[in-house]
Amino acid sequence: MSSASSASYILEMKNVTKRFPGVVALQNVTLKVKPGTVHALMGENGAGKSTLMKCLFGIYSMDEGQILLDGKEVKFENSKQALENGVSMVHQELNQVRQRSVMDNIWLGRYPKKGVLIDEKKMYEDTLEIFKGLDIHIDPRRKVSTLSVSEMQMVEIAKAVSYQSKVIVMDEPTSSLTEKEVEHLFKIIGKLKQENISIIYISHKMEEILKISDEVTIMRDGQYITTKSAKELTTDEIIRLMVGRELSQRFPPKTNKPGDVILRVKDLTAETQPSFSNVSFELRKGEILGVAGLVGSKRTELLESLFGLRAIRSGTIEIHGRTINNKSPQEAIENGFALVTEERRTTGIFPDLSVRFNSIISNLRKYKTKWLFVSDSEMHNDTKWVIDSMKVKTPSQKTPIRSLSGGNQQKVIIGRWLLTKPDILLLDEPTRGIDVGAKFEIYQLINELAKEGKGIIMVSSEMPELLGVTDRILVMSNGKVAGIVDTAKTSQEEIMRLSALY
Amino acid sequence: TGCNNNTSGGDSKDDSLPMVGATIYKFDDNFMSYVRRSMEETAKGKINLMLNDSQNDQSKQIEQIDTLIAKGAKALAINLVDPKAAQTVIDKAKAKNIPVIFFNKEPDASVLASYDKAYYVGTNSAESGIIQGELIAKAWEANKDKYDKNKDGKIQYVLLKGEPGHPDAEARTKYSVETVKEKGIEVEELAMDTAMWDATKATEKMDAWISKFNDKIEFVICNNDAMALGAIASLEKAGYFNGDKFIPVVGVDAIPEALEMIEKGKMIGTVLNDAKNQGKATIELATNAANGKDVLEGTEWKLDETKAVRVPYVAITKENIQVGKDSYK
Amino acid sequence: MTQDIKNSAVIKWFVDNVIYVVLVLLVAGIVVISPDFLSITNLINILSQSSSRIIIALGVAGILITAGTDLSAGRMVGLAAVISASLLQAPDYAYKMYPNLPELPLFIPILIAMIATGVLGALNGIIVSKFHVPPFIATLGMMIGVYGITSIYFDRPPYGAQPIGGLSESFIKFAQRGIPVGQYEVPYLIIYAVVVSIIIWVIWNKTELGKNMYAIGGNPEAAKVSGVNVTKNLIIIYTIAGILYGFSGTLEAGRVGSATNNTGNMYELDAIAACVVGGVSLSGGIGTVSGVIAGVLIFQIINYGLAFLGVSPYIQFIVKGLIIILAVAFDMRKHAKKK
Amino acid sequence: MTQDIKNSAVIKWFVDNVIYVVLVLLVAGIVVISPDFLSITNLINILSQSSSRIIIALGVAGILITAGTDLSAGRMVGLAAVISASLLQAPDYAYKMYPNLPELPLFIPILIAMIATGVLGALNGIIVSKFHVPPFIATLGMMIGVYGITSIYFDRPPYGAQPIGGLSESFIKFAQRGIPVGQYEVPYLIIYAVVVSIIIWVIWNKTELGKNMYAIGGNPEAAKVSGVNVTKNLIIIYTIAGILYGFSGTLEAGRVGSATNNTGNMYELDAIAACVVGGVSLSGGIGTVSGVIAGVLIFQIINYGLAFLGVSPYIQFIVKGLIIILAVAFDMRKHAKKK
Ligand SMILES: Nc1ncnc2c1ncn2[C@@H]1O[C@H](COP(=O)(O)OP(=O)(O)OP(=O)(O)O)[C@@H](O)[C@H]1O
Ligand SMILES: Nc1ncnc2c1ncn2[C@@H]1O[C@H](COP(=O)(O)OP(=O)(O)OP(=O)(O)O)[C@@H](O)[C@H]1O
Ligand SMILES: OC[C@H]1O[C@@H](O)[C@H](O)[C@@H](O)[C@H]1O
Ligand SMILES: [Mg+2]
Ligand SMILES: [Mg+2]
Repeated sequence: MSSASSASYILEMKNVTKRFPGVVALQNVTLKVKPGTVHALMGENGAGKSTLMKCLFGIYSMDEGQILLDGKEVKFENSKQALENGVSMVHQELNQVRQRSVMDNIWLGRYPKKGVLIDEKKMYEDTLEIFKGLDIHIDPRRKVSTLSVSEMQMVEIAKAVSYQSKVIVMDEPTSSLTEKEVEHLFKIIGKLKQENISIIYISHKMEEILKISDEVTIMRDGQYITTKSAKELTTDEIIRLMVGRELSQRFPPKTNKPGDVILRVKDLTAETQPSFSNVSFELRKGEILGVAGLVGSKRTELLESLFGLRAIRSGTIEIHGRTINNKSPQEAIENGFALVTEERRTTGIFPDLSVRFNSIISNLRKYKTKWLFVSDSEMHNDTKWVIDSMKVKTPSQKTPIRSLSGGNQQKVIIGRWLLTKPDILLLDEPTRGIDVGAKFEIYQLINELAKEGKGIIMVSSEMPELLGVTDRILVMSNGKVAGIVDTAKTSQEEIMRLSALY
Repeated sequence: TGCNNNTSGGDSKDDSLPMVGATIYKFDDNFMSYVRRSMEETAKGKINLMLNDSQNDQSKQIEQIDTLIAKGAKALAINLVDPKAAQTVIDKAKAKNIPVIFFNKEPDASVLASYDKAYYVGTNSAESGIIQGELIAKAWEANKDKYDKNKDGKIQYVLLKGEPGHPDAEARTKYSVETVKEKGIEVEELAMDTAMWDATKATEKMDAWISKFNDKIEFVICNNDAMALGAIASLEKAGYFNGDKFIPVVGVDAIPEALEMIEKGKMIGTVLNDAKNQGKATIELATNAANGKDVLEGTEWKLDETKAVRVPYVAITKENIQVGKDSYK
Repeated sequence: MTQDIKNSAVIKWFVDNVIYVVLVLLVAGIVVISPDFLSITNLINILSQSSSRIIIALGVAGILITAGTDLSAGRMVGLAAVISASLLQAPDYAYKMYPNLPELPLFIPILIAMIATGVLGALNGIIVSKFHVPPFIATLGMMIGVYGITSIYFDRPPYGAQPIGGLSESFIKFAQRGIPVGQYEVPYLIIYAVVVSIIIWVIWNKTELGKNMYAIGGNPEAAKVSGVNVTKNLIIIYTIAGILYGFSGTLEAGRVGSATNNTGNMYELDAIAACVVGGVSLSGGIGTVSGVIAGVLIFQIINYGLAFLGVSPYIQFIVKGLIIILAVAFDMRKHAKKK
Repeated sequence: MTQDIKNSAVIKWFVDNVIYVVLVLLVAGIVVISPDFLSITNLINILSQSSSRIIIALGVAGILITAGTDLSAGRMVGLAAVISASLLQAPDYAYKMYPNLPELPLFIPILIAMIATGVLGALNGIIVSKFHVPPFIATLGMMIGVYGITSIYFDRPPYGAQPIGGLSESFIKFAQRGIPVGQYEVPYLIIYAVVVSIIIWVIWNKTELGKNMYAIGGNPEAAKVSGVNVTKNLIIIYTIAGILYGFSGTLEAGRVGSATNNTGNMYELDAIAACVVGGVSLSGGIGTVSGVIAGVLIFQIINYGLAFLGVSPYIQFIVKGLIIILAVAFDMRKHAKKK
């Protein structure tokens, strides 16, 4: 790497080291970002990307290292200073005050005032203005808790952009966005570049990286590996640098053979409308059924209803020809279902509890000994399986899951449900925030489950993933089934067309 | 064991003097705070008095007694929270052969009798009710034409009760009304409710009653003076004690503020709980006990057949108000 | 169809405002049993009894909205009551705490009391935000400690631990009188409560401090990463609460005409309960001024109503417990149904 | 380098176990002031005084771990105390509540008391989990209501509202005696507390119920999705708490030798405080049996120690408030430093 003069960089982070009890999260990491560029930061789950950005943003204080912003040394004590000095951030974990309105969230920490009072009118109008500039259509007065996850993410992006910073950090901004919104985000990024704003972009979606970034920095195990121009790189090259070895394919070969029907859903309509209606489909033994659709197409609600979390107004669900009615998750689990939910933070992890606890909680029945006590050794073994088979990066089984990286948390949640050996596995955006290497392992595990004759339904907004691992794809559009296509015979275009059908 | 040199001292503490451990059932009880003051006064230079606040919790008191015994107290002066817990206290003291002076709250006579080194100093709860009843009856007879608003010859009263289950509250409620009846006066209870010894709660209950009964109320009987003061605040708001709108209010304790009310004519009487002498007698007996002497040695007190020193209650009205005032001198 | 929408709007209104419905039902219930409950006098009584409680509850509510709690509220009320009463005894009263103190203008002792509790409130805020002590413990410690302080102040020569009474005429007027309106008198207390409520409403809804308060309670991480100075805001919120307790304490002393070190004992429990009944979330981020007021009124109507009906004391406890649970259970139906 | 690692391990141990360090420091502090504090008698006193509090605190702690709370604990203790005392009066005692009741075997009244509070605990659980009433309100209602019930039971003919005393010899033995060990006697109370602690430890750590308890408190939504029957588990946890209060109530009656409707008043506050000091999180999901025990011991040592030192009662309040805050502030340092 050529050593350029400071002035040619808007941001330089040099020799940053950060230790947590039991882990060295960053060791002598360097990051140099040029003005008006998109700089991708790549690395496996737990490589230290988020930690590096949190050091920049004043959330963590680094143990060693130096940060130069626009050539001047800075050390932000808190986020306020970072924001005031032209650094803003879209956080990997959504950081919103859900009980409050969209505009209250956007202006939090810098409310416009008239005298001592807040100028609500200006707040409203400015929010509309920002949204208009970014082509976002959300009522600024809506409560954040009523937004869908993707809408929340768009609001976060809008907020970060609205600071008019010199550097905007985006830590997995697209993890909950569909293709269409991702396109939208890229347009926004393009505009920002023209305004000479730099973007540090973190993502595990390979396709995105080469499409939008100018430079790529790669990290591995808390260490800096290299920085290259995006033009010099290929996807395979990036993966090799990230994982430290060749990964010839992105998807494991499909070896599962769909058999008889195990799940038959007929005319299913949700109790509280608007939601999905008249959904019918079948799932076969050993089949992986993808579910595609735009945001708000009610894929999540469909899965939640199958799992007994939402009430059903009409329609039937049969497994093995027997009509069932999952009134609660317990019943669903007894009927052989499992659900990996979309929102890891709200419905997935037990943040303060250990990795072990988070791994085994859905499978307790299995550990009961004749004394009604749960067996520690079995729990230990199963947790070990989760950690090993999905390569979870954690200091120990006893570590609270909150201190794992986002992707590693997600792996534990998936592991939790794989342990229950379900007949029907429902996955809602399961690979959100998971690195390519780990995705491969997960696909492989899903594949194996299918081979054992289980049925799998996988909601995903990542088109390549749907096309790469499923057998058929059900496309939802505005709460209705727009069509069910054969993966082998379909194309991205056809799915997009169906998604927009209603 | 013996007394130690290293205790942190309060004012009246001198480690060379014998230690007497005392518990007060509740430090913020107005009445007991006078007893406490008198105890401290009396103790000066005679004993090392260790005072404990039992915070109205008998378990806590039992624990404090354990502590006092462990600390080497030579005698105990105990203001029980719950009079029936006396046996437990005696068991503990007896095991170490420590004399106990109970005061203010009376244990069962049989329990007191079970330990030759146990004594009692105080009144009995019933008496305050009886004296309050007599006071009511006397005032009624003297002012019937004024007090008996509906001229039916009966006292229409409301009663503000202390904490339900509290021995004083129960006894006063029962005996004050019973005594009035025994004097041949007919009564009618309009309302009775607990205000938990508390002035604020008393004001609020009284507000509701005035609104409900209006001029029907002919007497306000309170288990203690604090509640009487609360009731008076409410009555004043409703225009009483201004011109000739009047209602008789009685309490118990004779706290200074109540004496002031009596002087101003806003209260017709109260019952003096003689704090000074209760405190004095308690400490004098305890001092003798701690020094291994006969408890009455050199004192003016007499024990009755139940090994109790009785300090009488006194009715206080405008006529003898000085008696009340003197007790605070 | 339009009918449907109308219906559902009405239902939604009801569901969102259950707490006010509960309030009305409660009054209706009492009136059915005893029609003479419906009188201006009772209304005035209930409102004026609620006044100082509303002021306390609004202080506590601000803290609850930050996901904190304040157990020291009642004891602070007691401290302020004792301070203000001791400085506002009538010059000719025989048992004055400061026998030689001349009659002070009303506002000085009230200000002193409010400053004292305001400082202690700030201390709560500092302990919570700077030393990261959970609010429950910080304010528990404060509750115990303040009681000690109040007691020491209270139990002093020349007259020792006796209710501080004989308050000056001006003080009594300030807390017990009112503005004549027709044949009735609207107590000043009610006016104070209205004024305080309006000020607090403005703070919560129209100022940065208010919005930050909700944000801190709703998601402290989000507040922090958005550049909110959590420490500073918390200290201010606890200080405001302290000041409100102080003001309320002076009202309590004046209202009853005396104060002891036990004044205000356990008020925090009533205040927190009223807030929760009024829809303030103990996990933070949610609460409105009108809800808090409704919560206090519900409690006070229960208290007053049961006394007015002459329900026997023990039964009162049982009925009160039941009503509290039922009112909230009813209110919770809006969240209860499966999505 | 190895030295470094060793050092940091030692520091880590200290940081993780600050609460035990606080415990030791506290004792050390008292001993410095008064060396004779260090005696077997004092140790036994403190442990036996802590025993019934530990049992209550363990009940409350289970509920706190589910992110709930229980304000009714103290009043339940009172109910159990009154029930058991009334059924265990000595046959020859003059003021028996049931003059004709023969002497019952000890376990029957204790069982009855535990069933009564167990049922009320279950009711708490049902109100919280089925009717979605916030635990604060549900148990506040219960606290008030139970006091009413206890008072009605207590204030009855033939003798009316009188402390229930004259307990039978066997009952007194059960709660006041112990096993002689050398020249000392290890009170049964301590043994009961140890047994209960072990049972609770097993439940929390070795059973499905225990895991579910942590899950519900750690993230109720996630628990539901993970197939935990939240309703059922909550009801069981509240029931267990009720049973523990019941047992503790009988111990209180026996220990004191009498019971009134006021027995147990405010014990919940002490219990919750001890839990929090012992590291139980009020937002749920976190807590250990040993932490709870340490928390209770800290409180008891403060109480006992201050009384033993002869600190004047008002000052005791101030010192106690300070120590509580300082102990926890010290403990919080592990989270405080910027990450
Ligand atoms: N607060 C914390 N306490 C302890 N360890 C932490 C903490 N935050 C992060 N770590 C550790 O630091 C390492 C880097 O985590 P980081 O979140 O930066 O990874 P990442 O590259 O962003 O991964 P992902 O792609 O999964 O988001 C991980 O091993 C993680 O366990
Ligand atoms: N109006 C709303 N009020 C409350 N929650 C909502 C609302 N709309 C959507 N949600 C929540 O947002 C989530 C996503 O909803 P939905 O099923 O409509 O989207 P989706 O098609 O699954 O899209 P995605 O793939 O982005 O999750 C669901 O968990 C739902 O509960
Ligand atoms: O328990 C408190 C009560 O104790 C009584 O003895 C006293 O007369 C009352 O005024 C009240 O203080
Ligand atoms: Mg990350
Ligand atoms: Mg979804």
